Amino acid sequence: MRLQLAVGGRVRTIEIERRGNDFHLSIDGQTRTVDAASIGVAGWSLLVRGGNGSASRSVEAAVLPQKGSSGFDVHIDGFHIPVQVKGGVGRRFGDARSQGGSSEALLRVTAPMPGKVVRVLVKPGEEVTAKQGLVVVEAMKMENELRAARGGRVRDVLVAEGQSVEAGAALVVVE
Amino acid sequence: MRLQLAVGGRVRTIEIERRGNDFHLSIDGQTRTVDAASIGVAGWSLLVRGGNGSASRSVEAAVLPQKGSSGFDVHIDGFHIPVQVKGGVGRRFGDARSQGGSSEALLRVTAPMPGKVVRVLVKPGEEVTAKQGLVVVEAMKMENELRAARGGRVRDVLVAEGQSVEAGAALVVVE
Amino acid sequence: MKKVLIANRGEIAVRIIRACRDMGIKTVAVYSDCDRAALHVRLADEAWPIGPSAPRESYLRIDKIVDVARRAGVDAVHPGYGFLAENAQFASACVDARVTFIGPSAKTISLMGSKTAARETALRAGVRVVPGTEQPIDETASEAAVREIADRVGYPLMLKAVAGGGGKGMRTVASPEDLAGALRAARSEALSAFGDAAVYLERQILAPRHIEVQVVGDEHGTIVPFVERECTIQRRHQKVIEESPSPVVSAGLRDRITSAAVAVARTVNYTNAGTIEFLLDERGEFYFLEMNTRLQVEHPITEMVTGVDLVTTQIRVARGDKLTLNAGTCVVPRGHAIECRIYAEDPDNNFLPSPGRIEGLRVPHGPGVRDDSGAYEGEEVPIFYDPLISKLITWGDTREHAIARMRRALAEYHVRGIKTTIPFFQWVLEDDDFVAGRFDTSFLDRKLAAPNGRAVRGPDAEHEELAVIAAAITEITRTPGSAPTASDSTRWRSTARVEALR
Amino acid sequence: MKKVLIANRGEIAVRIIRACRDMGIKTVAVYSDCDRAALHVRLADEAWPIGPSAPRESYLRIDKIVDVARRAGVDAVHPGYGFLAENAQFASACVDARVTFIGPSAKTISLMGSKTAARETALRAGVRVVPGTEQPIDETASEAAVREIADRVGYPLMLKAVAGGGGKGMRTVASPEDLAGALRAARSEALSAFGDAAVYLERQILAPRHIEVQVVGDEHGTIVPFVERECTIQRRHQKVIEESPSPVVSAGLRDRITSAAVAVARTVNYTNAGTIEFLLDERGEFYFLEMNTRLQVEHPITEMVTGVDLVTTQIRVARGDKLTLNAGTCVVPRGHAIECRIYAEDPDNNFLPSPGRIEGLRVPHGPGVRDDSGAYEGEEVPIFYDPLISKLITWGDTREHAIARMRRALAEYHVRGIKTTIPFFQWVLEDDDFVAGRFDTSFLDRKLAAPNGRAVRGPDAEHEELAVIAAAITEITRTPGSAPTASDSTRWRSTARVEALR
Repeated sequence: MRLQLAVGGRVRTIEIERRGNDFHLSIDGQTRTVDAASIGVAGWSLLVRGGNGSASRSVEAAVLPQKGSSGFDVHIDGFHIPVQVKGGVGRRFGDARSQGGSSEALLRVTAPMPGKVVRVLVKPGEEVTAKQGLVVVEAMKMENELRAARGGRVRDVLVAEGQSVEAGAALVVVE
Repeated sequence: MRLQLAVGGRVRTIEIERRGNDFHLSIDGQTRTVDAASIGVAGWSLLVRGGNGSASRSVEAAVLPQKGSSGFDVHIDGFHIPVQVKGGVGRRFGDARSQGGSSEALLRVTAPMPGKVVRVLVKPGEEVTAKQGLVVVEAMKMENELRAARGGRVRDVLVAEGQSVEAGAALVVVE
Repeated sequence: MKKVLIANRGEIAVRIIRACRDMGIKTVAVYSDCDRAALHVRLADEAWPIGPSAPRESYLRIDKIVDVARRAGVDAVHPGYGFLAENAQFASACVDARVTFIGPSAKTISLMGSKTAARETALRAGVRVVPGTEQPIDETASEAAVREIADRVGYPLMLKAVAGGGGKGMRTVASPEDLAGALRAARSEALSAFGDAAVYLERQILAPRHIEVQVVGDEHGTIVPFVERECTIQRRHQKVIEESPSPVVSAGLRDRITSAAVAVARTVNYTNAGTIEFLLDERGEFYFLEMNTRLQVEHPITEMVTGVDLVTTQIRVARGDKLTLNAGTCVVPRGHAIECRIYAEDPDNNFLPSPGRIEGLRVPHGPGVRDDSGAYEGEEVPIFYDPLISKLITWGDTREHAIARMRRALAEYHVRGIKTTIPFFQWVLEDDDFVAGRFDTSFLDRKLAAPNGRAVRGPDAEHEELAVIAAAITEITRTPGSAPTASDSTRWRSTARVEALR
Repeated sequence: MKKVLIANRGEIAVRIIRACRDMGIKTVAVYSDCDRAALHVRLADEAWPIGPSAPRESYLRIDKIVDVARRAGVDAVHPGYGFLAENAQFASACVDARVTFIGPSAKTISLMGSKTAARETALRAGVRVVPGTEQPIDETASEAAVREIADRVGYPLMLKAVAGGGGKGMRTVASPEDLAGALRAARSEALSAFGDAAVYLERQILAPRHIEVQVVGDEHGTIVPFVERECTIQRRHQKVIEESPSPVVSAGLRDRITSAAVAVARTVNYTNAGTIEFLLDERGEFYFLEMNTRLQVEHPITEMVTGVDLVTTQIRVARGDKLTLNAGTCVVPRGHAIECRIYAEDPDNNFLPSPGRIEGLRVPHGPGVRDDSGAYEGEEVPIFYDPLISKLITWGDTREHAIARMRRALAEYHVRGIKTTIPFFQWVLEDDDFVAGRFDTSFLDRKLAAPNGRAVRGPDAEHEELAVIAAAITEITRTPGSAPTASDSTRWRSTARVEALR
């Protein structure tokens, strides 16, 4: 089977075939043999051969589906690494961690968690620079300043101070 | 709803009704109100009111279905307490822990785990007393002597020394 | 003392329940709506509901908690930390209900709860304080008036809430032009957090370390100090890594600073557990900062290097026992302990809270590892409270050994479903300056500001390749028509899940 | 030393991996077919298959393991305990492959592996041994010949396998008429367990306690002893509860017994970790029993009361480091530690093995608790190996405190799906004689024989009522038509599970 997966902004072409418990992979031409055992809900114990000699490297990974996307959030060695599946719907190809990506025309800043808006720091029409604070949301007893991922002009402010917001609610749009 | 459950060899009649998160129970006439929250696969966090005053006692229980039976194995406070559901099939009403119960005509001694028969200590026709060793099965590097739950006469010996047995395999029948 | 109510939640409630169990004391938990299935509810002997999830409607409701204490017939109440732990009214209400409050007297809580009164107490005890204002500046003081005071104290300075704690209502003011904004922010935060907008000013000590001394006093006049804790690793004035002993405190300095702590405690006839916080400057001079009149979050590191169980000690003192601790051995550390506060926060995204369901959890174990947690697999981490889900503590015979074990434990720690600060700690523990013990309270904020304020530690090409492999295997094993699982163990698992859903 | 192969499985393999991690050493696991998803495989840096599940085809295969050691390029092999840990051929094969064996020399293993040669060594060191035969009795010796020897040694006596260990091939002979049966049984068990039917006889010490002394020797002539371990609580000659220090060993006796242990170790120029076992009689006299030339199962209790990591110490000594331990402090216990060996056995059913899938697992945590385990939720406990799934260790400042914490930890420990010895330990820890420290090696077998040999601790009426309540709620919530779950948290859970099954 042929798959196209993107990680770290780069698309990788994978040929993958299953023989018993082993998976034979070719990743951009490099071959790997992987013995995969499923652990718990989303976990894998992987024994990876090929690459640096014949060593049988033991790796623990958890592969969680991303919400509203055909991609995965892969946990390895303390990292959360987003992997997009080519042809997946609902999410653009690229870095899933950004608030919307610096390449898009509009930057929508959304609430990452439910909470209460305690301060709105910008007004429509105002110019903002990258990392400038836009809105302060209180959740879990902490005030959290949401910042602009890139510079631009504030097009809309969609919330008011004192308002409660759900996770994912749009707060400010920067163009 | 009315249920008949047996525990410790005694049948209890239970009226149970659900109101929101609370369960109202009457057990042989005694009333209890229980707030039950499901934890994990088979676990419950129970807050039990009634009985000794209005205290809200916190109890953790796991309720696992018994294999081949409509009963449950309930874990509470380190104990494994078998509870039979009246009308359940595949298991007689009574103490599930016994090897067959002293009240039955035939006592079937079965292998509690897979292993190898290393010694057969009795012959058909032989009289045995309660707790006398019948067969020794090796498993997990240990020799395990299976004993008669009650006295009687050996009717059948169904295995030979050196034979491998699966869990549940009948080894000896005492009448 | 036969039965104790724990007026708290989360890991500290679980910690207190364990201490009670060790003493054969029955426990009564209280819980808000969202905490019905919380670990402290499950582990307690009794559990009583006290209202909606918002703290003001449950864990901060003195009336409800005292009512449960009465109805459940408890002998004492342990407040933990946070919530009502430093609330003098709560301590009084317990006493009025003839229930022992496990902590100091309401009078002491009230006195030391005022930062300015506490500074005065330290001065009376002959302990140096950070130069600053001795009087609270209330909300009616004009900006100009504050500016005048600030000029006297000198810049850089700290603006702090009089009723404050935990870094709330606190602002650094580097120069006069920052004063107005910082004053507004500090007053607003202080008002919303403590219901009191009063602030005070302190000179900012340059390159300070935060060193604190645990003390325990009994009702018979004995006050015992413990080896210091180093709590310099802070983010936005919140401690995130603590250790004991401090890598920079000599035996001589330890002697002086623990003696100063005892002097402050003695001035107020302190009973039960409390902590005196100091700032230590580059020349080895230390300044009284404040006193916390409760059990501290980071108390386990003291337990690990002294062998003393501070919570059982609190309970013993509260029931009137004489302290039998050997004052000498409590100030001599045995080995070294470190604590990382594992928060449900996303370190890659400005430490935003990350509440939600814990889909998978593997907790580290083995020699020298202790995990004080209120979390479990399947738990929903609520949005209403402090996002601390666990305190991971390691012990080693040296600081290097404790750090090595912490790295090992962090690598074993898996939390799936929510983001946590575990990768952040892995990053800090690899830092040369941290490992060398070279840091002051600005360490983390500087480190975090340094590269780009984003990912504190990034995956390398090999991690990305492994992620692609894991994703590819997951993708093809979930494709209809292909076998759904890669091993027998998965088939069992799936079967079990299907059965559980019947 | 950069890379170590662990020639073992289960909790001890995990324990050794953790020690390697703490030292920055890479780890190589080996595994049999049924252990593919075992915790030691998951935690190691590399993992290599070595064959079918039966030990003789995998973990006992010297050729396969040495082959992996070569191919993986390891510097050393740690054998753990059991399997090849006391196999001199394995130690030699490692040396031949230019791989360090983390343990004593093959010659020492071989010498002390013979129970009769070990007794001779002790006598040479000036240490008293249990009166008995100095020569092995091989399988050709007639029953009559053995009877003659037995008469000289005197009844009651012990029949023991020369190659023995772990209680296998061991029988008590109370009087002459029991000799024939016991001889047959011991020879047969010895042959099947060790491939050697030779036995020897020892006088049975009356009401003995099993006391052992850990020692570590380096390659520079230093041998350090540690505070004794009390391992008297045994079932069928297998240790089930160990503690350190012993409740009956005075400082004077400790001095004598640790000196005797060092004398034995010095006689064979012992290197690495080893344990000398003694019997202690009612008058305080002790007798050399045997020496175990490996890491002991119960080593964590020594670690808890001395702060020394024995596994990292083994690795340091194996790479040639000089011991830097303070010999004085290693024999002075700090507090008290207890270990319970949690087995997958059914204590209500004659301790029959209970392999199977662990459906649910909650491990205890908190102050003074350590769990050394190879188990995890979802794991299938295999039928091929020793059924030890975890060692639960608690520490307290006194024996009472350690016992209280063990009770608390056992109550928190939930293992669903298989039977374990947890309820058995809860029963023992409530026993007055145990709590008072009044016991000898026959303690458990007598206690277990006493009531009816069945349930060691039974549920009372209240437990049964709660069981009925839990079962009734489960029954009605799984009835079609009724809501399947009892609370919101369940609904989240079910939803999550359904999603996971997509």
